[in-house]
Amino acid sequence: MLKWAIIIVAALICVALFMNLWRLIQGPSIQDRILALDTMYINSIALIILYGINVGTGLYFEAALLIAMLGFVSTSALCKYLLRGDLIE
Amino acid sequence: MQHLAILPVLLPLFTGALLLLPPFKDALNRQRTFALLSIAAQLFIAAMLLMTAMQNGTQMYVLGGWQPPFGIVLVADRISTLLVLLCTLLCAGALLYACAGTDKAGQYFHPLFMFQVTGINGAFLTGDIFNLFVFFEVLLIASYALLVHGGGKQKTQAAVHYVILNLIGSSLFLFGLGILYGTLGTLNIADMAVKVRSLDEAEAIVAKAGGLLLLLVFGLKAALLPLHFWLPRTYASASAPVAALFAIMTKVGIYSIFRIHTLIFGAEAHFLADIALPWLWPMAMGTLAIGTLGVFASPTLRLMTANLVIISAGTLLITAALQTERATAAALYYMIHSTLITGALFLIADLISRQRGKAEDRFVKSRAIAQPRLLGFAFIIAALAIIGLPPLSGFVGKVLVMRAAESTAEIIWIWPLILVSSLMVLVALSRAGTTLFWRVTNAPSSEEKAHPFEVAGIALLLVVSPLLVIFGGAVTEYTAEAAHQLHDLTQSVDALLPGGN
Amino acid sequence: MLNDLIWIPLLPLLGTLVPLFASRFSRSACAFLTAALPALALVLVLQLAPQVFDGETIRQSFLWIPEMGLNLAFRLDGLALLFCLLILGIGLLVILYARYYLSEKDSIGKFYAYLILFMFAMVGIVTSDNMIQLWMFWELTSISSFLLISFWGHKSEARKGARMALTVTGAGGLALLAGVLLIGNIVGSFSLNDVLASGDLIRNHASYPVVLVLVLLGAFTKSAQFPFHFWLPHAMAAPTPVSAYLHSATMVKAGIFLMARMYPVLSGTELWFLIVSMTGLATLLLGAYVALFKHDLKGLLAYSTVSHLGLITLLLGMGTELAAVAALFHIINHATFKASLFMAAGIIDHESGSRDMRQLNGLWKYMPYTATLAMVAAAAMAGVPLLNGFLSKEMFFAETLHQDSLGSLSWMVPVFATIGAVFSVAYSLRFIHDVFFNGEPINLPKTPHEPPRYMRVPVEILVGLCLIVGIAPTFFIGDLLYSASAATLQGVVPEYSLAIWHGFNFPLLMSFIALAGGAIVYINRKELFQFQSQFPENDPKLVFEGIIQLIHRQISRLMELTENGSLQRYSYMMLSLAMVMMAGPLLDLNATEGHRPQIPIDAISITGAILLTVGALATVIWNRDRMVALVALSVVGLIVSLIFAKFSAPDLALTQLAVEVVTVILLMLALFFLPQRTPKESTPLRVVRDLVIAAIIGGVIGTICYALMTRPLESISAFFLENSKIGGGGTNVVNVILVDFRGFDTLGEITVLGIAALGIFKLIARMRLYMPASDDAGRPWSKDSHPLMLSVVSQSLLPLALLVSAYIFLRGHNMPGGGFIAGLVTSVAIIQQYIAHGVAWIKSRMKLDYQLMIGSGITIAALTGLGSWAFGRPFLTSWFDHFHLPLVGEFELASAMLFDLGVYLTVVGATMLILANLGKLTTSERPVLKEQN
Amino acid sequence: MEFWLESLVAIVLVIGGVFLLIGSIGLVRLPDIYTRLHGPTKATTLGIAGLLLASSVVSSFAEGSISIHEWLITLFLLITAPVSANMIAKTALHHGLPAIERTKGQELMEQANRQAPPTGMTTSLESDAKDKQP
Amino acid sequence: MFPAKESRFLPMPFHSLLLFIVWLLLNNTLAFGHILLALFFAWAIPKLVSMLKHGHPTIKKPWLALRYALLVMKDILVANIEVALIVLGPLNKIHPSFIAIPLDIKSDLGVTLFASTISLTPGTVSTEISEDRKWLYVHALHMDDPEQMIKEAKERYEVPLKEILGC
Amino acid sequence: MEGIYAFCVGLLTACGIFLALRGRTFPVVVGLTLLSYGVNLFLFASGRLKLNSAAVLGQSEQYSDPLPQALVLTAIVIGFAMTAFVVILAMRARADLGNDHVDGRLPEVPETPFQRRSGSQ
Ligand code: NA
Ligand code: NA
Repeated sequence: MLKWAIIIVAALICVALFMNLWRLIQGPSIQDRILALDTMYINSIALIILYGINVGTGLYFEAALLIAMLGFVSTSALCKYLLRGDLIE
Repeated sequence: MQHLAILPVLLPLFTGALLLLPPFKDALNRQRTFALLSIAAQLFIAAMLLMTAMQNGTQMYVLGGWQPPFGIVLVADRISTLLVLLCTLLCAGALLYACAGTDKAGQYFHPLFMFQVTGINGAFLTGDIFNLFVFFEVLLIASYALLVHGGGKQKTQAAVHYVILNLIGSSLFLFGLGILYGTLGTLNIADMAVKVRSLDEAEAIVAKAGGLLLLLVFGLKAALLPLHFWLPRTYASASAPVAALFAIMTKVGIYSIFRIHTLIFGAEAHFLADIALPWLWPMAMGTLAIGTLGVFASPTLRLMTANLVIISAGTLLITAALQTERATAAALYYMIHSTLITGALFLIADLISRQRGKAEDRFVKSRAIAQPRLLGFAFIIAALAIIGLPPLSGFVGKVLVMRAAESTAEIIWIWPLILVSSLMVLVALSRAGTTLFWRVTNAPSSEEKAHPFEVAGIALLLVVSPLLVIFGGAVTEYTAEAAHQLHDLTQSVDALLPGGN
Repeated sequence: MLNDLIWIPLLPLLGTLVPLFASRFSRSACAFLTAALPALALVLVLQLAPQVFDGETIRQSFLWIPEMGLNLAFRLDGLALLFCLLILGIGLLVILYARYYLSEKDSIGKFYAYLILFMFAMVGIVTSDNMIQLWMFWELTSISSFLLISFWGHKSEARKGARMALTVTGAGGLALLAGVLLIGNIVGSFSLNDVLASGDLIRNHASYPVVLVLVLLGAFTKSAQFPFHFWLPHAMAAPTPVSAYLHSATMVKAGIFLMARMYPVLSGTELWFLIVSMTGLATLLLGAYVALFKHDLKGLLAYSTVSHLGLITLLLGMGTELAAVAALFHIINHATFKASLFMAAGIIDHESGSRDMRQLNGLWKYMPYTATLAMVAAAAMAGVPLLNGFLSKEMFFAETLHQDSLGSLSWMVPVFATIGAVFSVAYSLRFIHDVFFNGEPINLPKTPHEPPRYMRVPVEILVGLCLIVGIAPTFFIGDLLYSASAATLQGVVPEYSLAIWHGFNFPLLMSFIALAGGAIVYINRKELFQFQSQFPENDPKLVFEGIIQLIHRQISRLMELTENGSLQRYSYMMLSLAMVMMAGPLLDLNATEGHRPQIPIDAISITGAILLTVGALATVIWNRDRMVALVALSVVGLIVSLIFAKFSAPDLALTQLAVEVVTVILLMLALFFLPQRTPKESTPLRVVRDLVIAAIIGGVIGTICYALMTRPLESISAFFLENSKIGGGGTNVVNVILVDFRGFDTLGEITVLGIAALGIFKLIARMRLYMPASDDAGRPWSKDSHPLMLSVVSQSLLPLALLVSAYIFLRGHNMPGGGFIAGLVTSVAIIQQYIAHGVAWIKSRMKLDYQLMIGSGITIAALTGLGSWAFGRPFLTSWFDHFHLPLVGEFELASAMLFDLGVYLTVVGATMLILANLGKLTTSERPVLKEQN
Repeated sequence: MEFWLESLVAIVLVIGGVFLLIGSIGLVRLPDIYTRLHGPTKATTLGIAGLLLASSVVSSFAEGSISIHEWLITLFLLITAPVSANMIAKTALHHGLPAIERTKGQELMEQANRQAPPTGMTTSLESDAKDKQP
Repeated sequence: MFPAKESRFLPMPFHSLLLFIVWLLLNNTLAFGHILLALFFAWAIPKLVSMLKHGHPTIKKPWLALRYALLVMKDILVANIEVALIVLGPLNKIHPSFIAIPLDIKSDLGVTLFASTISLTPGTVSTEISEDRKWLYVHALHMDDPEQMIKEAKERYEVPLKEILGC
Repeated sequence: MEGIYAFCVGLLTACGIFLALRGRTFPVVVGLTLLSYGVNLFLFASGRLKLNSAAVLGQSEQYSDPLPQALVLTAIVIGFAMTAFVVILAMRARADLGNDHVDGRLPEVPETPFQRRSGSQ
C-alpha cells in the first residue's frame, strides 16, 4: 500500500518538476523563472522526504531542511538583486 | 626530531596563521621581524632535514599515525628535502627583499607569502597524490593573491589569465585523480606505483588517460610548450619578490612530473610504462625553443627573465624526458641553479627598473642607473650564471645536462638546441645589459637607492651560484645519489609501504 | 708551496682584486701593485722553465666535480710555457703602458682588474690539463674581453663592438664545448693527458668530422679566421692597451693555442688540412688586402693581425711538423712586433689626438724616437731581414713550397702566400710612410710630441726583442721554441735551423718578391684605392647589428602571433591538448562497458537527468542573459546535490547545496558590477569550434566515467569503514576521513579558503567600481532597500539558522554534517541578514573580526594536530574517548571536534570576509559613470 | 505498521503529492505572474506538510519513538513562503509586469510599486482609513 | 517600539523558548543531555545575536496566539483546496484583482505577520506594503467583492493579531 | 543508471568547457562552476555508484566508498574558494580595465559574411 503510494507520489512530483522546468524555460519574465526555481526547491524537498520514507532513513532530513533554508535565501537574494541590484548594500 | 619532516609545512603555516592574529595583525614591523625569524628557522630546519635524509635515509612522516597506503604520508627523501631547502632559500632571499618595502604595497603580504611557502613545501614533501592536489591549490591560491599584490592594471589582467587557466587546470587535475583512483583504488603514490603494475589492459588504457591528464596539469604549472603562454606576462607583472618566489613554481610542476611519471608511470609500469615520454620529448624541446625566442624578443628585463624561466623549464623537461638517473641528477643541479638565479634576476630587474625612472626596465635609452656598480655587478653575475658561462653555476648545469644526453639518440636535437639557446640568451642578455647600464641620457640619475635588505636578498640568492661551482663535487654527488634514490624503485616505492610489498 | 703549478693561474686571480683596492693610491702605485702578482707568477714560470726545457711536463690536479668530468688540473709543458711567458710578459708591459695611456677620467682600478682577470683566463687556458677546465677559461676570456672592449661603455661603438666580439667568440665557445664533450665521450676522460694520447681513437671515430668542425669553430672564431674575422677590427673600440694585449699575445692567440694543443689529436687528416689551411690562406689574403685600405691606424693593425693569424693557421693546417714549428715561431714574433705596433699607435693617438692616417703625416719631426721604434716594429711585420718577422716568414715560405696536399694545384699555396706577403709589405710601408712622412699633419687636435718616458719603455723592450730574436734566434728562444714544438707535436721534433742565412733559395726569393712587390703596390696605391672605392663599404658592425635586429623583429612578430594575449586561445590550446591526451588512449579501448552489475534506471533519475540537462543547456544558451543563466545554474546545482543524496552521499549533498547558494549570491554580487548582458561577439565559426571541442571532451569524460563505473574497484576504503569507529571515534566515515584519516587535506583545504578570503580582500582594496544606477532595462532601482517582510522574517530566522548549524556541527562526526557545512549555514544565515538589513546596519551592531576568525580557525585546527606531539604521536593523531556523567549519560569527546571547530571558524571567517567586504564597497555614493564597454 | 495506519499514511502522502502537483500546475496554467504566485506559495506548502506528516508517522514507527523533527521543515516553509511570494511580487511590480487584462484594481499596481498609499481608491474603506489618520 | 524591559541574561525570551523546543525537535529526543544542550543554546544563541535584534515580540495572549495559529492552519487547508479548484478549473472564469488593505496594526512584526497570514490564506498574496506601513497591497486570485474581503481579513486576522501582540 | 550518470557528467563538462571558452568573464565563471560540478560528479563516481548505502556506520547493510566522497568534499570547498576568488577578480578586472573581456580589451570582430548574417538575425 505504502509502496504504491510512494510510487504514485514520486510520479506526481516528477510531473510537478517537469512543469517547473517548463515554466523556468518558458519564462517569460525572470520572476516566472525565479518562482519556478523556488517551486523546484520545494518539490526537491518533497522528493528527499519521499526518499527518506522509502528507504526508511533519517539521513536526508538535514538535506531537506537545508534546501528549505537555502531555497529561501536564494529566492530572496535573486529578488533583492532585481529590486536593488546591490545585494549587500 | 621525529617531527622534523613536517616542520617545513607546519612552520610556515603557523607563521602565516599567527600573522593574522594579534599582536602581529596590523603591525608591519612586527610582521617583518616574525616572518624573517620564521624563515631563518625554516632554513635551519630545511638544512637539518636534508642532513637527516642524507645520513639516515628517507624520512617518512605518517600523519595521524595512519599507516600508508591508508593515511597521508610525507616523504622526505633526498630529492624532496633538496627542493624544500631550495624553496626556503629562495623565499629567504625574496622575503628579505620584500621587507625593504614591497610588503607595504598591499595587505597580507607576509601571511600570504608564508602560505605560499606552505603550499610549495607541502607539494614537495607529500607522498599522497590527492594531498599533492591540495597543496597545489594552496600554492596556487596564495600565488593568485600575491600576484595582485601592489595592484595595477597589468597585474589584474595577468591574474585573470593565470587564474582562469589554472582553474581549468585544477579541474583537469581532478579528472585525472578521479580516473586514477577509479582504476587503482588508492592515493598513496608508492602504492599507486605498485598497483599500476597489476592493471589489466582495459583498466590500463583508462588509467593512461588519467596519467596523461596529470602530465598536462603538471605541464601547465611547469610551463610546457603549448601551456606556457600564461607565464611571461604573469611573472613579468608580479611584484619583484613575488616573481622571484614564482621562480620555483614551475619547478613544482617539473618535480611532480619527476615524481609521478618516474614512479607511477616509469619503466616498470607494465602497460603504462613511460607513457609520458612521447609527449614530453617534443614539448620539452619546443618549450626550450619558445623560451629562447621569447628571451630574444623580450622588450623588458622582467619579461626576459620570465622567458628565462621558461627556458629553464624546457631544459628540465628535457632531462625529465631522458628518464635516466644521470639526467635526473643533472636536472636537480640545474634546478637549484636556475631557480635561484632567475629569482635573483627578478629582484635585480626591479631595482634597475626603479633606478631608471620612467624607462623602467625597458631596453631603451634612459637616465643613468643610480648605483651602476652594485647593480651592474649583480646583473653580470646573474647573467653569466643564467647564460651558462663559467665560472658560475650555469655552465656546470649545462654541461651536466648535455652530458646526460650524450649517449642517447636525441643528442642531435638536444645539444644544438641547448647550445643555440645559450647563444641567443647570450646575445639577448648582452644587449640588455649594455643598453640598461650604458645607453644613458645626460639626465641626472635618480636618488632611488637600493635598501640594504634588498641588496642582502639579492646577494643571498646570487652567492649560491659560485658556491654551487666551488662545492660542485659535493653537490653533484648529492644530486646523483638523490637521482639514484628516485629511480631505484625498491627505495622509492617498496620501502614506503608496510611489508615492503 | 709556491712550487705548486696552481699558483700560476692563482696569482693573477688574486691579482684581480689588487687594483680594486690599490686604485685609491696614486696611479703609479696602483700600476706597481697590480703588476706585483703577475710578475710573481712570471717568476714562478721562469723558475719552472728549466724543468720544462729538460722535456718534463709538470702536472698537478685536484678533484673538483667528477660528475661532470671537471677536475682542477694544470700542466706546464713547452707550449704552455711559451704562452705563459707571452701572456705574463706582455701583460706586464701593458700594465706599465696603460698607466700612462689612460686618462684621469678613466677608472684605472677597474681597468686593471679587468685586464688581470683576462690575464688569469688566458693563463688558465694555456695551463689547463682538463678539457672542461680549458673550456671554462676559454669562455672566461670571452667575458673578460667583453668587459675590456666595452670599457668605454657610454660609446655606442664600444658597446656594439664588445657585443659582437662576445657573440662571435661566445658562439665559437659553445661549439667548442660540444666538441670538448664529444671528445670526452669518445675518450672517456676529459684529462688532457688522456685526450692527447687518444689521437688515433678520435681520428678514427665516426664523429671525428663533427668534433673537428666544432673545435675548429671555437678556434676560428676566437682567432678571427675568415669568415668570423669581422669582430676583431671592431674590438678596437677598446682602449689601445687592451688592443695591444688582446690582439698580439692573448685573446686571438687562444684559438691558435687551441689548434696547437689539439694538434696531436685532430691534425693529420685530409679534412684537417682542407679546413684549416684553406681557412688560414683565405684569412691571410683577406686580412692583408683589407689592411691596406684602412685609414685608421688601429684598423690597419687589426686587419694585419687577422692576416698574420691566417698565416699561423695556414701553417698549422699544413700538417707537417716543420710547419708547426714555424707556426709557433711566428706566434712569438707576431706577439712582439704587433704589441709594440699597437702601443706605438696608441702613443700616436694619445699625443696627437687622431688615428686617421689621412690626418697624420710627417710625425717624424715631432716624435722621432717613437717613430724609430714603430718603424723597426713595422719592418719586422713586413719581414725585413735581421728582424724576427723575417725568420718565421722565411720558414713559412719554405713550408708552402713543401706541401702537396692540393695535388696538382699545390703551387697555388706559395703563390698566394707571396701575394699575401706583398700586401703585408705594402701596408707596413703605408704605416711608416703615411704616418711619419708624407708631408705635414692635417688638422690634428693636438700638437704631437714624444710621450712620457716610461710610456715608451714597453715599446722599447718589445722592439728590442724583435731585434735580438731576429739577430740571434737560437740563443734567445731556441730552448723555448724546441720545447714548445715538442709539446705541440707530442713526438719527435723535426730538424730545423733558426739561422738567419740559409743561402739563396726560393723562400728568400719570395721574401724579396714580397718586399719589392709591396713597395710597388704601395707606390701605386692611388689606383688601388680608386679601384677599391668602387665597392660599397659595409660596416660589419652595422651588418651584424642589422642581422641581429632583423632576427629580433622577426622573432618578436612570431611571438606576438603566438602569445597574442588571448586567454581564449590559451584555454583552447590547453583543452585541445587535454582532448588529444585523453582521447588517444581511448581509441585502444575495445569495450567501454565493464562487467560490474549496473543500477536499474528509474523515473526519478530520468527526471533528474532531464532537469540537469535542460538546466545546463539553458545556462549555456542563455549565458549572455546573465540572470537567466544564474537561475538555470541554480537548477543544475540543485540537481547535482540531489544526485549526491541519491547515491548515498548525504554530506556531499549538504555541502553542495550550501556552496551552490553562496556561489550564486557571490555571482549576483559580481553581476551588479559587470555588464548585465554579454555582447554577441563570437563568430559562428568560433562557436562551432568551441562546441566541437567541448562536446568531444565532454564525450571523452563521459566515456571514461562510464568505463570506470562499470568496472569493479578494489580500493583502500574498506580500511576506513573498519577503523572509522574504533580508530577515529565516529560513525560518519566521510567526516572521520575529513577530520582524521585525511585531516591533513582538510587543513590544506581550509587554508585555501582562508587564503582566498585574504586574496579577495586584497582585490577589493582600492577597487574603483562603476555602479550602475539602473538595471539592464534602464529601470532605476527600487527605493525599498530593505523590504519589511524580508527584514523581519530574516531576523527571526537567524537564531534558528544558528541553532541548525550548531546541530549540524555537533552531529557531524557521527551523522552527515560537520564543521564545514555548519560554517556555511552560519555564513548563509549572516549573509541573509546582510541582504535583509544592509551592511551599515549590521556593522553598527555586530563587531566580528573575520580576519581574526580565519587566523584563529587555521591556528586551532593546526594546534589540534600539534596536540598529539605531546604524546609522542605524529601530527594530527586523533584522540577520542567516551565519558559517563550522572544524569547526562554517556557522551563522546574527540579532538576531531576541536579540529572541526577550526574548520568552522575558518569557513565563517572566510565567507564573511569575502561577502561583508564586498558589501562595504557599495555603501558609498552611487556615482553614475559612463560604461566604458 | 497496522493496515489502517498505513492506509492513512498512504492517503496523506498521496494528498500531499497531489497538492504539490497542483501547485506546479498552477505555475504552468495560470495566466500572469501575479496569479502564478498563488499556486506554489500555498499548494506546495500544504503538499510538503502532507509528506512530512507521513514521514513523521513512518519514522516514528520505524524508530519506535515519536519523530516530529520533520515539522521543523514545515514551520520553516510556513514562515518563508509568504516572504518569497512577497519578494517576487515586489519585483514583478517593480518591473511593471502586466497583469491579465481582466484584473481589477490594476491602477493600484503603480502605487504599490511606489509604496505610496492608494489614491485612486474610492471605497468607503479607504475613507475609513483616512479618518483614522489624524 | 518595544519598551518592555530587557533582561541581559535572556535578551530574547521568546526566541529562547523557540530554540529550546527546536533543538529537542531537531534531535528527536528528550534525553537529559540534550535538554542541557538545548538550554545552553537557548541561552547562548540569543545572547550572541541580540546585538542584531530589531525589537522583540511580546506575546500578550499566548492562548489567543495558539488559537490564531490553529485558525490560520485551518484557513491554509481551505485556501489550498480553493486554489486547487481554481487552478484545475476553467481559467477564464477567474477574476483576479489588486486591492489595498488599510492597516491598523502598528508594529513591523505585526504587519509582517498579517501580510504573511494573508499570503497563506484563501486566494490572496501580499504584494507590497506602503512606505508608511499603513497599506497592504494584496493580489487576489479570484475576487468578487473586495470590500467584503478586506473587512473579513481585518476582522479575522488583524484584530486577533493586534490583541496577541498588544499593539 | 551508470549510462545516464555518465551522460550527465559529460554534458556538464561539455557545457562548462564551452562557457569557459567565452570571451567575457561572467560566462567564463559560470562555465567554471558548471565544469566543477562535472568534475565533482566524476570524482564521486570514481568510487562507483551505490544506492541506500551512505557511509554512516549502522545506517545500512553495505556502505558506499567514503573516500571519494571525502575527496569531493575537499574539492567542493577548494572549488568554492577558487570560484569566489575568480568572481571578485572579474570585478576587479572590470574596475581596472574598464570592461569585462577576459583579455581586458574589446576584440576586433572581423567583418566576415558569417558575421553579417548572424548580426541580422
Ligand atoms: Na579533506
Ligand atoms: Na566536514
